[in-house]
Amino acid sequence: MAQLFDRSSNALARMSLVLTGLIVIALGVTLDQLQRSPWVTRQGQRADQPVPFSHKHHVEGLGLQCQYCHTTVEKSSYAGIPPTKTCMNCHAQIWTNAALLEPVRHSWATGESLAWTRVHDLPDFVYFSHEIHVNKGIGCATCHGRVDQMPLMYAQNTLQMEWCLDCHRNPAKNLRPTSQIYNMAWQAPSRDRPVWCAAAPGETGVPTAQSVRCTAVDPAAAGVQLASLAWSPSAPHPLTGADSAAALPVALAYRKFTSQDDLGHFLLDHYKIKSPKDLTSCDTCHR
Amino acid sequence: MATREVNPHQPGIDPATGEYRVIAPGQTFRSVTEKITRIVLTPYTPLGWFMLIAVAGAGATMLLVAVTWLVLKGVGIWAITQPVAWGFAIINFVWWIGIGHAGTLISAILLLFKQSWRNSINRFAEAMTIFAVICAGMFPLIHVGRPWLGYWLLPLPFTMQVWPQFRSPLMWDTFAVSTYATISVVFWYLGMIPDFGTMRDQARSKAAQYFYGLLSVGWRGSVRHWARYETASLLLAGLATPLVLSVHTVISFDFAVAILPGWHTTIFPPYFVAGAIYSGFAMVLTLAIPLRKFYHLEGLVTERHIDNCGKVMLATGFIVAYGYGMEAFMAWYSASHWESFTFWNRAFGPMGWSYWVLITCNLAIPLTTLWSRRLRRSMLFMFVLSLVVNVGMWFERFVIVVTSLTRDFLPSSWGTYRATKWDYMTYFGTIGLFVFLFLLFVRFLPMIPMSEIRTMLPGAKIKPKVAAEAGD
Amino acid sequence: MNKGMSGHEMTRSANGAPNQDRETATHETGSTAPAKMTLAEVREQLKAVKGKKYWRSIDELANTAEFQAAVEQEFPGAAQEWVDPVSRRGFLKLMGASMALAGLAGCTKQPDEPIYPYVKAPEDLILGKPMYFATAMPSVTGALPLLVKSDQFRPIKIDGNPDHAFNRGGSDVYSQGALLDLYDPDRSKHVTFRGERREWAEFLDEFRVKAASTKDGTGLYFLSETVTSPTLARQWKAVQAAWPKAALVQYDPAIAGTALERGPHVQYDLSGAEVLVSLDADFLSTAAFPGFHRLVRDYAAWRKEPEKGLNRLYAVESMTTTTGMKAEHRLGLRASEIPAFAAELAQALGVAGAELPAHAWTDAQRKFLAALVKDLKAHAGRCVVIPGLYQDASVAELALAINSALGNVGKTVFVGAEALHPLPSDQMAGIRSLVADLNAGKVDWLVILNANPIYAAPADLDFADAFNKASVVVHLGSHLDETGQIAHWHIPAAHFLESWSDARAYDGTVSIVQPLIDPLYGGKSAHNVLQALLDEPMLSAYDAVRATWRAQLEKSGDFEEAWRSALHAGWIEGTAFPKETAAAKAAPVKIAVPPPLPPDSIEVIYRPDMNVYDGRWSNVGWLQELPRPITNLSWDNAAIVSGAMLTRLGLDEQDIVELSVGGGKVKAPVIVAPGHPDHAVTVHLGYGREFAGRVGSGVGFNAYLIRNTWAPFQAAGGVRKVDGRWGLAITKSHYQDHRGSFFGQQGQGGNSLEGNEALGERAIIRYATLDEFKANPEFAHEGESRETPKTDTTLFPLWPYKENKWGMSIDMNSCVGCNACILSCYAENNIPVVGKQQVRIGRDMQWIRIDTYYEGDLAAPRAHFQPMPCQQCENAPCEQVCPVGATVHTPEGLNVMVYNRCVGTRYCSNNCPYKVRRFNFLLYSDYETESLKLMRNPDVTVRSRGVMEKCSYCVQRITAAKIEADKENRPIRDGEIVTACQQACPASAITFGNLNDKDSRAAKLRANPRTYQVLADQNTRPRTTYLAEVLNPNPELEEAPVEHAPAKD
Amino acid sequence: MPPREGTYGLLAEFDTPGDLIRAARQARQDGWRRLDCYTPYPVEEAAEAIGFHRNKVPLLTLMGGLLGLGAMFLLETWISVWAFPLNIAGRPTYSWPAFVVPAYEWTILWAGLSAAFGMLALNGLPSLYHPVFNAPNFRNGATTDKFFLCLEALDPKFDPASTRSYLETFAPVSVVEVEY
Repeated sequence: MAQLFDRSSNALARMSLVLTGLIVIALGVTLDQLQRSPWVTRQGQRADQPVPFSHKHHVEGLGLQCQYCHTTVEKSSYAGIPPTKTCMNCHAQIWTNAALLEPVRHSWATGESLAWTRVHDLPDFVYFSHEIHVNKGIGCATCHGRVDQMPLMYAQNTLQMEWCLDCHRNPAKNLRPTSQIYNMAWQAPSRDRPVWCAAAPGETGVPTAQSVRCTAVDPAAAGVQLASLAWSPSAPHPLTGADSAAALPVALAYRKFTSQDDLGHFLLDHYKIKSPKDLTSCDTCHR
Repeated sequence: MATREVNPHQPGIDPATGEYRVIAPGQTFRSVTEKITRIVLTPYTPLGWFMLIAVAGAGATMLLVAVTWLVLKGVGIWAITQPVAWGFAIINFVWWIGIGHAGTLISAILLLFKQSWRNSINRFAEAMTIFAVICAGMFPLIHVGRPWLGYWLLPLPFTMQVWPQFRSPLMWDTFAVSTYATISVVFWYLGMIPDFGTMRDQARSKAAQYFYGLLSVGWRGSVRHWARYETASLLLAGLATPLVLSVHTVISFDFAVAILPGWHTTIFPPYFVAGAIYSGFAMVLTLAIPLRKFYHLEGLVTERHIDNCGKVMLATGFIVAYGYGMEAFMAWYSASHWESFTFWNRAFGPMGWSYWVLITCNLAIPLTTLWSRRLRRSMLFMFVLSLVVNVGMWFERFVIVVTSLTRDFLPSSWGTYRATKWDYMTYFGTIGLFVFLFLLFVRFLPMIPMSEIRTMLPGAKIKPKVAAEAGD
Repeated sequence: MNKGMSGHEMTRSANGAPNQDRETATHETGSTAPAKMTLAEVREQLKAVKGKKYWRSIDELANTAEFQAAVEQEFPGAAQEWVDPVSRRGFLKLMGASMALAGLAGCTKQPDEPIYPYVKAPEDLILGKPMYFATAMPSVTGALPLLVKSDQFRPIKIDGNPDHAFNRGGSDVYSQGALLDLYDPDRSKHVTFRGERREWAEFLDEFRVKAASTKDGTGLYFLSETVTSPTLARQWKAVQAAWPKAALVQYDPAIAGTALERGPHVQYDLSGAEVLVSLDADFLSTAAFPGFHRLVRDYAAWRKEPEKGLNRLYAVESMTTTTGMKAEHRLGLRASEIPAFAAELAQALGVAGAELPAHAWTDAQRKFLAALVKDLKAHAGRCVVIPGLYQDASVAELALAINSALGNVGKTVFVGAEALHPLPSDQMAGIRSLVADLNAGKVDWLVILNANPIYAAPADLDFADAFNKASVVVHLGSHLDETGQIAHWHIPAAHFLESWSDARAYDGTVSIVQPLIDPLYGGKSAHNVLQALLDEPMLSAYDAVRATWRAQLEKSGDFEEAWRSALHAGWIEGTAFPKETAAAKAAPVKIAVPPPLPPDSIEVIYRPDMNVYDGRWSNVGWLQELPRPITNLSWDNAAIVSGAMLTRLGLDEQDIVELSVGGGKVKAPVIVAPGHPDHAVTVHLGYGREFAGRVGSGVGFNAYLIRNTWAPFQAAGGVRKVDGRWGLAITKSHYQDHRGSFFGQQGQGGNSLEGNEALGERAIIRYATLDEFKANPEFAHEGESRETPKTDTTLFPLWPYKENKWGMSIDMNSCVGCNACILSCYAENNIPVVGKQQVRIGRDMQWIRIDTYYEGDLAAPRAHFQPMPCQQCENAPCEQVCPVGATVHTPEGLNVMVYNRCVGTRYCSNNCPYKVRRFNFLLYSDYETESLKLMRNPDVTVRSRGVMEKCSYCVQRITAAKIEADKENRPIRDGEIVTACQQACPASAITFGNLNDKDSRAAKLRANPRTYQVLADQNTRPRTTYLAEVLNPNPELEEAPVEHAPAKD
Repeated sequence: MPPREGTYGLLAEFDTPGDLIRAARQARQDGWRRLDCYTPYPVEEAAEAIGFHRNKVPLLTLMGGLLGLGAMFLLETWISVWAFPLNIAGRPTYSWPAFVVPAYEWTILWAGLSAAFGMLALNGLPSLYHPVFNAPNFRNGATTDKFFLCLEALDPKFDPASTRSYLETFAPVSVVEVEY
């Protein structure tokens, strides 16, 4: 009856204990990372589409309005994917025989739908409404990113619940004037780029989307010369109806904002954004 | 132990010490060691063992089938329905956990009370605990509608950022049962380390030596180690005691916290714990009596042990009886219609029969017979009785879970419950699994703690003369 | 509500909307698709692959032409619906389910999801916003004006037209069920000749050639369901003119032999009636009674404010009905005794002409009669006597005589000159002569329009035999039913939501029936068939209908404009029957009153079923699963007897008996209806279908087999016990054994344990008589276990509900237990049908149920109906016990169930004192049937297996309203949110609203002294509260006055 | 630890616990400090004899328990009050009575684990290899029925020859030298 194990076994035994611990920890970390990884969320992935449609070209290049294609974004929960006809409006005249556009022409000819791959895909038990977001000061770019910089469409954000909650718990940090919803380049106000906002008179009667007027030009100084705001969309403003600048009554009491935080809280009040308690209530998104 | 008033010439008394003899005379360190190690280390496995494990294995396979089908089809294959949304699964869960309790009680509480007789039976009692907890722990997982989401009961940082709801007794269960399982396993293994050392040194085959050698983590019996070991064991015992009491208390909360008449009652915690120990000791007997016969351990597991178990059952049985009595009393005394109707329905409603089964099996038979020492020492009787009590305790849970649910607040929603074959397959399947694991245990692990038996042997007595010399 | 778009524009819209020329087109896409592939095959393909591959393959597949074709074939014109979340959701959940089976669902990533945008989008379509269209549901008892919710041109919810004077938005189980009937996957899909596919055009040719060959139409017979459409009638008259010898027979088993088939057309105005007498008239339970919706509304109006007076209803009836159970005083008589009773009543009221058949009335019956007479006399001109539709003609005559004698005619009773239906006829005589002609070989071509004579014709005619004697039989029907199976030609019939037509409500108002979707299976309507014989055979139903009403509409100026507004409003102005009292002539000299059957002989009573009517709704799962009032029986019909009879026959419930009438025999399970007359058996028609479809085939027994022309509604018959038991699905006291023994000691004061408990200390049902109520308006809160705990008696701080605080009030006094709410909930919330076996063991999924409690002697009980949705408790016991927080409270106090968070412990259900939670024990939702996906409400998640579900106060409607209000920067208006159950309720017994808004109707009702909370003593603080009943019994009939409630002292 | 060379110590084997204890006491009285006893079951007297009185296991257990208690209670509070506060059945978000139970269970869990693993750690286990196993008679006895006293070479008083004769004075069954 002599020694059963070799000298080294002690070191081995203890090392293996430590190792097991490490492996367990490593596993945990990996899974935690995996559930957020693009492999799961498809964040940033460019799905292959029947037509390599470039938002960059159409938005930045040609200056198309978001709503030219996504027509129901203000009216419905569903922003709307343009019917083939929308494409053909132009492409019946230009690029009429570009190979790239063959599927579009085919669809137009046969009446078969184009089969796009959904880029922003929420689970089916989540009920998201575009209309209420754009009517209450959440810009397209906030969720979809700089679409005007995307040659091919991809999801800027994870669209996971934690991401939704992040904003629903503190909407102020993402609010912007409704006149800037479609402005891809909108940046939060700062010292050198302040924003002046005023609440429309007679708060209640006015639709939420029009309850605040904003401008980047000091109203006091500019007076009537407000006509075209530096970054206001050229097309007449979709939400406030007429050209927002022209519609500015000089009488309004403007406040100057130099930080997103101030502006956010100002808008929070005037757009009557619900409290985080309401916004994170389960029935907000699930039924 | 009342040792003083017994006369030293009475049989069963060790004349040397004047104490009850818990193990038969004539045992030495080596004889004990060999007797116990041989069961495991012998290359020859008794045929009976093979036959038994074949049967048990079949049972376990049946369980596997039932659970697979359950996951494929959904819990609808069981009899659960509206309004009886909990059925066999929860009954079995409570029943198994209850059985587990005796093991912890024997190993922990009796250790604290310095009941040395426990030493012979605590090892396989603990094993019983662990296997019972395995069977029990399975049910909360498989009984949910979407078992594959069971991990949502753990507070982990998912991307949903939603968390468990800690007001729910089911969350309490999650922690109580997982803690109970962990601590039981640790305690069990800790207890076996020195014996693994013995096995390592008794084993002839290299494989066995390495196997037990690893398990023994190099135990060499240094008295320093022994000292820390003893402290740790005592501490674990001290922790396991409040734990075991809390676990069944928490499980009783599953019912007591609900507002359902027949569940919503404050007596449940004590009465569940008592019931648990009651059924647990019954199961200990169900296992011990055949075991000692089969492996000729009469010398180590003596009539005395069986007798004591009988006494514990008598005591806990009466606590349970008090529980039943109290329910009846409160039904009348509370003057609450809910209470009185529920109790009436329990005894005389459509499912009344189950109530009378439990009264017969838990009170009528045991509490009348266990008084007699002769019966307590009759192996056959105790074996049968243990089975009877196990049945009775199962029906206690049946009455609580099912009968209460069949008729609650709104008469329009009254219903009934009829178990399906899948319910039975799952239930008997777990029994199969339990026996299967237990048979593996007796074959490969020392079922009686040698180091603890040794302390009770005459050889362990340090001669007074030695002590005297040590004095100066 | 956006009703802006008129049907005329619809006809131009590219997709979904009805458009006669597209019908054929879409139909072809179905047949000419490349390498066709059925969905079964698709599923086969999918079975092969697993895991992520599974996801990918489904989408690859989804893009293939074959798949498109398969989908198209299942529902032409729907291929572009793909962007719709539901159809997608359907697929995903199917996948989800399979993943679940693979045990992976927890951690799978979503599949790539394709979007199929329109090629040309209809201008008026806003995806994600529903549209509402006014139309009407034709019915033999008068059409029901509807307002149908349409999502992407798919009708997804049917409700009454709230602006229509006749029903004011109320609906009923049939109209709600009609939605599922539209999407029924078992509807016939192709024109066939001797079982082979044909085209509609081929039929037209053959039909016209045949007709031409007959010159004058000899041998050309039409067998139609009752013609309710004026246009169809006009078309028939034209056909008649062109083919004088052609014959039309109308046959509707449910009304053949009733006053309804040929008038006189009597209307009752209950708003002026303080005393109501029903002579076997079940006018409160289903739309099977003409004018149901209006009658219920007026009846219920009386019950809402007892302090302002209460009407009193006497019911003399055979089969126990909700009418009888709502009645202050009910007298259960065998059907054959009721004419005699009517005669007695008439005589006692001094109406001449009725000769009295000898009958030994019991003292109780005499007492009842006396009190009734006294009460009627006291309320002359302010009372009404309503005869049963299925009673002997004499009852109607006597009732009319009584009414005129009491001077009710012109006040509460109106007798129209013209009949309800455009082509009145004696249907029994009609079908008899048809069979005669068939047997005489006179019938060459028999064209059956939406009728199913093989199944439903009277047994004594042996129609099946005669049927074979016609050389060619054409069958137009929605299903390949018993008749369709053996007809030569079968033509799929269009659903009323698929084709143009017109119809008259019971008050005569004409509604244009405008379709909401292209025929899913290229169905044709009777209009198309008759038109085929006329000069412009291809003239569409749309044009035919317009032609019919052109004259009428041009009266009010520009036709197109009038037409539009008619479509928009849902009715044509000024078409209601004039309320002149033409028939107020003196009662006929002699009224022949048939004598009652001898007391010891057994009487068999036939009634159309409350759920499937005459069998036409057999394949509508919702209706099959719906527990009937009184018996709580779902999925079957039964031989309904009294408890005494059950004991006398030595039977237990669900035992099988053999019923025999004339030569016919049929085996039926027996059950007890409390209060059912002794020595009588009630059987419901419409069951025992052989070819109804996957749902309705082989359910129940066929009572037509023992129904004869000479006694269509009651007959002497025999009952004999035979061996065997018949598993019935009874939803209260779930499959409780020996339920019969509860009824066993009827007549000897046997009563229902459930009833006693509910009315006793549990105080679930609280009511008082009018006197008691006047004495103590607070009766609902006083006395043992009736106190409501103070809100501030609590250990923890109250949770504040600042902005909106939703609550519901249910008026038990006006609820008539008609089940409309349940069906509406089915449609709104995508509730699955679980099937008979699951219902039998208590797993029905209805989110709202109507609890019925019987009070007193079960031989002559009083019932209390209590609709029971989720009570939305503020201290919800269910929430506290959920380990994952899947059911929580919203800041507005809704108790919401988050399906996707639920792991399915079912603890919440155990801890719910109201047992209103429903669990998906198995995979109940149908993820595979394509047509059902089109039906689903896209705003409600389809629940997978292992998930708990329950009423959410229609949270999807609340959210929608909140978003609207939010955009418009205003608070939500009272009445802006209407829950599905509330919307359907013909008695408007349900009120939903914001309890924080003191002016809301809900808040006002909550303040009403009669308002109480069920199980208030549990301190669950329900948001749903009930208005206690107040009854108005006749003191003379009050047996020893019972203390319903403590008197104020 | 670096493998040492040479003698580990001298191992005296006894038949009864009594003899062992006597020898151990004596050795300690004679100033031996690096010594150890090996017994097949706990012999407290022997431990005391070589001057081993108290150990740190209880302290570890206490700390573990407190850690568990704090960890769980804080976790629960954070989750229900801050992380995602929800209205559950109208109860306050900070429902401390409900939080007690899991916290209690974790107290026991962590305490128990600390006790068990603390004991092993303090005992320097696992140590599958140990010099004493080199003694030919050790493994057959120390875990069965023999009692050993080991005087270790690290003790300054140690000298192979004299120590052996010193041990002989206790009349052991045998004295063997144990190699590293």
